[in-house]
Amino acid sequence: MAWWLPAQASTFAGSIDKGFLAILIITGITFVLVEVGLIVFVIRYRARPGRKAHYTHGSTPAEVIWTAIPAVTMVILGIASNGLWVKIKGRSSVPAGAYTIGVHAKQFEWWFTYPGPDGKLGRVKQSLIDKTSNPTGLDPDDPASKDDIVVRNQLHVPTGHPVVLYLSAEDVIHSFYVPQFRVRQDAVPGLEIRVWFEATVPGNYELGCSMLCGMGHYKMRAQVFAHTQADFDTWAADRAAKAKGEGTS
Amino acid sequence: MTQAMADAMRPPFPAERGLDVYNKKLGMWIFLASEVMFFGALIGSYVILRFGAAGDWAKPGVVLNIKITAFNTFLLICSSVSMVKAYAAIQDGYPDKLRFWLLMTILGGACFVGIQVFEYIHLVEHGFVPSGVREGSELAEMVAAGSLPAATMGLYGSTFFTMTGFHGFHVTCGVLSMLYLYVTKALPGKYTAQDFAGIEVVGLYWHFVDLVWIILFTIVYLV
Amino acid sequence: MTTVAAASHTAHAHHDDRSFIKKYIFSTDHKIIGIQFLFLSLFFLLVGGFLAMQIRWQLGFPGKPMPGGSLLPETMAPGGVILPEYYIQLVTMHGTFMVFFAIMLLLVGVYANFLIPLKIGAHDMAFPRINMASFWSAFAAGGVMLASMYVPEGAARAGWTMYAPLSAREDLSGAALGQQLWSVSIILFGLSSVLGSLNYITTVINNRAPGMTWFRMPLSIWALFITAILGLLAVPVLAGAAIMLLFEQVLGTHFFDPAAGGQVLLWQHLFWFFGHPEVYILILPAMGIASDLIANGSRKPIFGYHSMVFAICGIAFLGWIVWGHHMFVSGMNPTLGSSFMVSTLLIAVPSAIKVFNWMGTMWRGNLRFHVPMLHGVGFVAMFTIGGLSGIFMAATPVDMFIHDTYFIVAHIHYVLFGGSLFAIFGAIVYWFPKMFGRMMNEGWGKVHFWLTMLFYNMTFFPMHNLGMAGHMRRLYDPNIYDFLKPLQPLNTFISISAFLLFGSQIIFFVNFWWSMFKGKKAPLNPWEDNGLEWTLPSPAPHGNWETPPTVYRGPYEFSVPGMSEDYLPQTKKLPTDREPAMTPAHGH
Amino acid sequence: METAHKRPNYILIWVYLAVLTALELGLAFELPISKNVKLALLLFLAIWKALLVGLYFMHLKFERWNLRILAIVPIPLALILIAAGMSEHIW
Ligand code: HEA
Ligand code: HEA
Ligand code: CUA
Ligand SMILES: [Cu+2]
Repeated sequence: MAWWLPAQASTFAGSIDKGFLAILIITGITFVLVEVGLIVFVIRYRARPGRKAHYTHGSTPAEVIWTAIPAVTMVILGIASNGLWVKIKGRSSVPAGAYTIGVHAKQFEWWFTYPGPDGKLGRVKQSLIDKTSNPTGLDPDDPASKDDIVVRNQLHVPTGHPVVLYLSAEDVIHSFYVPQFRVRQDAVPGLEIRVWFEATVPGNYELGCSMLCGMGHYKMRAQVFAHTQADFDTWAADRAAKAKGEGTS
Repeated sequence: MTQAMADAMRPPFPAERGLDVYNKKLGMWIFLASEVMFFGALIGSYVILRFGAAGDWAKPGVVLNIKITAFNTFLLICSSVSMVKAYAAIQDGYPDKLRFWLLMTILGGACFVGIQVFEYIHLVEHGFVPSGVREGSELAEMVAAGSLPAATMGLYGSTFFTMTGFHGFHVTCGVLSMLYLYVTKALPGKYTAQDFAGIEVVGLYWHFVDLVWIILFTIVYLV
Repeated sequence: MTTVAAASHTAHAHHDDRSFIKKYIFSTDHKIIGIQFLFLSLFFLLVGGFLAMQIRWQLGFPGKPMPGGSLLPETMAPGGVILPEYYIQLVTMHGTFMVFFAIMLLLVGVYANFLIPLKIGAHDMAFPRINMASFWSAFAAGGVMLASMYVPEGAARAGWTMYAPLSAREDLSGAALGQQLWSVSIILFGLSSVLGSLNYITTVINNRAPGMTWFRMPLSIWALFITAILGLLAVPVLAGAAIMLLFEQVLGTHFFDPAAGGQVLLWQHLFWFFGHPEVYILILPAMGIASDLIANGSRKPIFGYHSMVFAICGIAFLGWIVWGHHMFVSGMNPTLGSSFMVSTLLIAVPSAIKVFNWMGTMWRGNLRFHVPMLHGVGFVAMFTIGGLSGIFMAATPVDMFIHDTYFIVAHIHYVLFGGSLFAIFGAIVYWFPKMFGRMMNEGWGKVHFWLTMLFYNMTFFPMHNLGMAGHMRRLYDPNIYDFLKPLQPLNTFISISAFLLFGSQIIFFVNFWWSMFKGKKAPLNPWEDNGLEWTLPSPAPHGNWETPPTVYRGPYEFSVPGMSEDYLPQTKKLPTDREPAMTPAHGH
Repeated sequence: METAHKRPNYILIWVYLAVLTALELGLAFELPISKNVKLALLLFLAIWKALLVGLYFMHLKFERWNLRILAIVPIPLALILIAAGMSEHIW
């Protein structure tokens, strides 16, 4: 349904939605409590002639209760969420043997670098960046960069295998966002940020830039293709073959 | 002791309610609190940037002239003392002494600003500018020669001129306001042992500016 | 001080011989300055509203020529069709005007100025001339910001959060002068609000009337006092950041320029270190005002007055250590993220105290639904929604999904419109008689409230769904994305509701102006309230009291058993009351 | 009111400040001590000087406690900001 959370297509999409629903329940209860309470009071205690309000300055027990309950709830919620947070974004959260892809964001396009057969991404230097011949600034002197495949606005990922992206930004801050994967991470000039996810459902998705990055921000869009491992390997293979042919695309 | 001293330190105005500190003085202290946050932002950025900078910072004394600035620091400290002397003088009811010390303070502050302007001109001539190092300047050659770290000179210029510039601006404001008080109140002898709020308040500001400089001088020129 | 000042002020109050200019333009009277702020900020509220309407037009009917849009220059909307670069200017200026020049001025400019001296029994602010300077620098700041929309290449366009490097590099943003004017305006604004804050703090600490102890102050004054402290300490950081940004733009410094070792995240840390205290600057006074309105409307003492005060302080304190919740996915140190999450979640606790104590105040009350009361209750209902949506975003993993989506936009508007603005509408109606000596029309006031309530929820509630579906913010045309196409009907619905919402504000606009000249004359104490301000004629004379009033009790003594009326003014001396000590500030 | 109360010897403090400044200058030159020790010493001296100015010239030493609170309250806030900003680089 278009007005609810998008389909889940990554390993942690499920747990994030669980978190969302848990909070929805907590806040939902509070919401009903408060709003219904207000409505009841508004009706029940509306001014009527000859009636006088009950004169009180408060009740400590009551206040203790409605201070303690939220406090406890919030602490629990915090601890629970932090576990998930560390799993997703923690320093050492990236699974071993994850497939590496380089993501280079610039106004207003995405460039993806695939390691090629050697499985290693080549070194990149901002200084080498050239709009036409070398959009991501791959360093030709680095042997690892020889077989790298550079693709514009098309992200291909295998399913069932963790993928780690090395995010870099050329000019301003951009943000890598694939709703179905529930993954978002800013790409910040001057920083190289790692973000990982594991796609589960093969299919085509959309990658959006979710950080205002200039007048073209709205159209900074890329396609995401989640292949089965087999399809992905064949894709990578014939890409590599092509690359041998006419260098980077 | 404190209470007795506190009263002694407070000019005998009709006492106001609340903090038992008269409005002008309380207001100045509150203003200084905001100044702490303002300089906190500038100095904090400098610390963060320098801490995170790739490669080390230019060594003290290579770009900036420490000796002249040390003298400037000394000057500012002296002007702080003369300020507090002026305050003590009028507190004891000597308007003439007040005039003398206040004038000294103004002169001290003015010299500080003058020297800083001179220092700026000097630095710019050598090629040190807010954006870092000017092309083809003396410093540019030193960078090329490797005696200055190319990586951090940009940050150095940015932070140096912003911090010292705004401090200089504060000193200037202080000098102007003291000049104003000197002409409009000290000279006509309006200040008495009973009423010298203006002196105490401007004094607080002046000492704060001095205090900021003590920090700046250390972390910008010596570290 | 009392006697001296009183004498001099008596003179004023009797034959006010100030020239028109001194009296109404360059006035040092806190009441006049408050009214000046009122006109200024309502004007900017209107401007912000107009900008919002253009935003909504583009989102509701993307690419269609906007009615009246052909009046706009080619560089903004050729043939009335909004351009992407104009759209982001709209969003940026909408946020900037609404946050800084509408809501902040309305609360801290108008009501801090107008209410503090009146409610604590002072003759005026501690520093009337500084107060005037504060207004005029805010005026200048607003002027500069407004002017920036009319420079050739247009206004600032990096969002109201002005993230560097986009905001710092004209080659990337496409605007040079517009961006610089934004920085200049914010620096001026910072000056204005520091001058204001130090005035408010000094006045509250030093100039309270005899008997007005700390814990006899109305919650509105407590909130405004704490808010002033937040402003005093937070705004200078913004000013410092804006100065660095300005230097980046004009002097070519490298604070935020990674190529020269600068740090992009530095701007975000500085901005949000100010930014989160800022949002509490935007809500605390509203909370205080709502407390006054609800107590009066319920004819009942505030439930748990002391804990309400401590809750205000608690929110203000926590507000300093949560700013990182805006930066969870910014590449910030994730461990820092964890601690920011916990501190953020904890803010729900003092907020809980406030919400439930408001309900406790209404419980077994004798509720009078005058217009201010309606807005007070509306405030509680709507702020709760906004606050609760904050919990979703506070939880880091969830925020990773909804960050920078319309879920955030919904949150913004529930707290700022449903929260702050409702309280402000209530305050305007409530103190209108004090300001202009006339009442605002009751019937139309109610119509305005109900229509606003309805259309406001129709406008902003669906935005939660947009956000959950992944609809990003600051998006010129969502239809670029296939997964957002199905949301277009919802967007159109929101836009239509937004137009109706704006339309219903016209009622308020007319009511406001009509009542000012034709409204029925205000009785001495129209709301039967206990506050000191109602012991004065409306409008109150320059200098307020000839001799400061003496205060015998707190402001919320409604429906005291054994009393004939259901309210008991703070100045009314009962046989049992002792004369207050002359220096109340030391304890109570 | 009487003005014959005892007050700090301002000249003495001035001497203090001058001496401490001299010490700082000495530290500025190449010394056989590690960078961090030097940094620590310099900061220590700077804070000492700042305290002298604050306590005696601005008479914080003689003010009532609540004014002192007012004077120091912003400092921890500024430190929080700096600490957070620096933590970006130590992970
Ligand atoms: C008046 C302004 C205001 C107020 C009061 C708040 C209050 C809160 N805000 Fe909000 N916030 C904004 C204005 C405000 N905010 C703005 C303008 C932005 C966007 C900036 C931008 O990017 O443009 C923003 C963004 C924002 C973010 C960043 C989102 C993102 O960009 O990804 C977060 C994340 O944590 C957040 C959290 C909170 C929380 C936890 C509160 C808490 O204070 C809320 C506490 C209140 C309650 C919780 C409800 C009442 C309590 C109860 C009924 C008790 C029971 C409750 C429970 C048991 C849960 N806010
Ligand atoms: C208090 C703050 C406030 C208020 C009141 C509003 C009011 C409105 N806002 Fe806005 N909004 C923000 C603060 C506010 N907003 C902020 C901070 C942002 C983020 C900006 C950014 O991303 O950088 C934002 C962003 C934002 C967006 C997201 C844009 C995007 O991300 O692409 C949208 C989209 O619909 C929107 C819509 C609206 C609408 C329809 C209203 C309507 O409610 C407007 C209705 C009209 C009025 C409220 C004016 C009525 C006038 C009067 C009553 C005055 C009467 C005058 C006299 C009596 C003299 N706002
Ligand atoms: Cu790139 Cu938005
Ligand atoms: Cu926040």
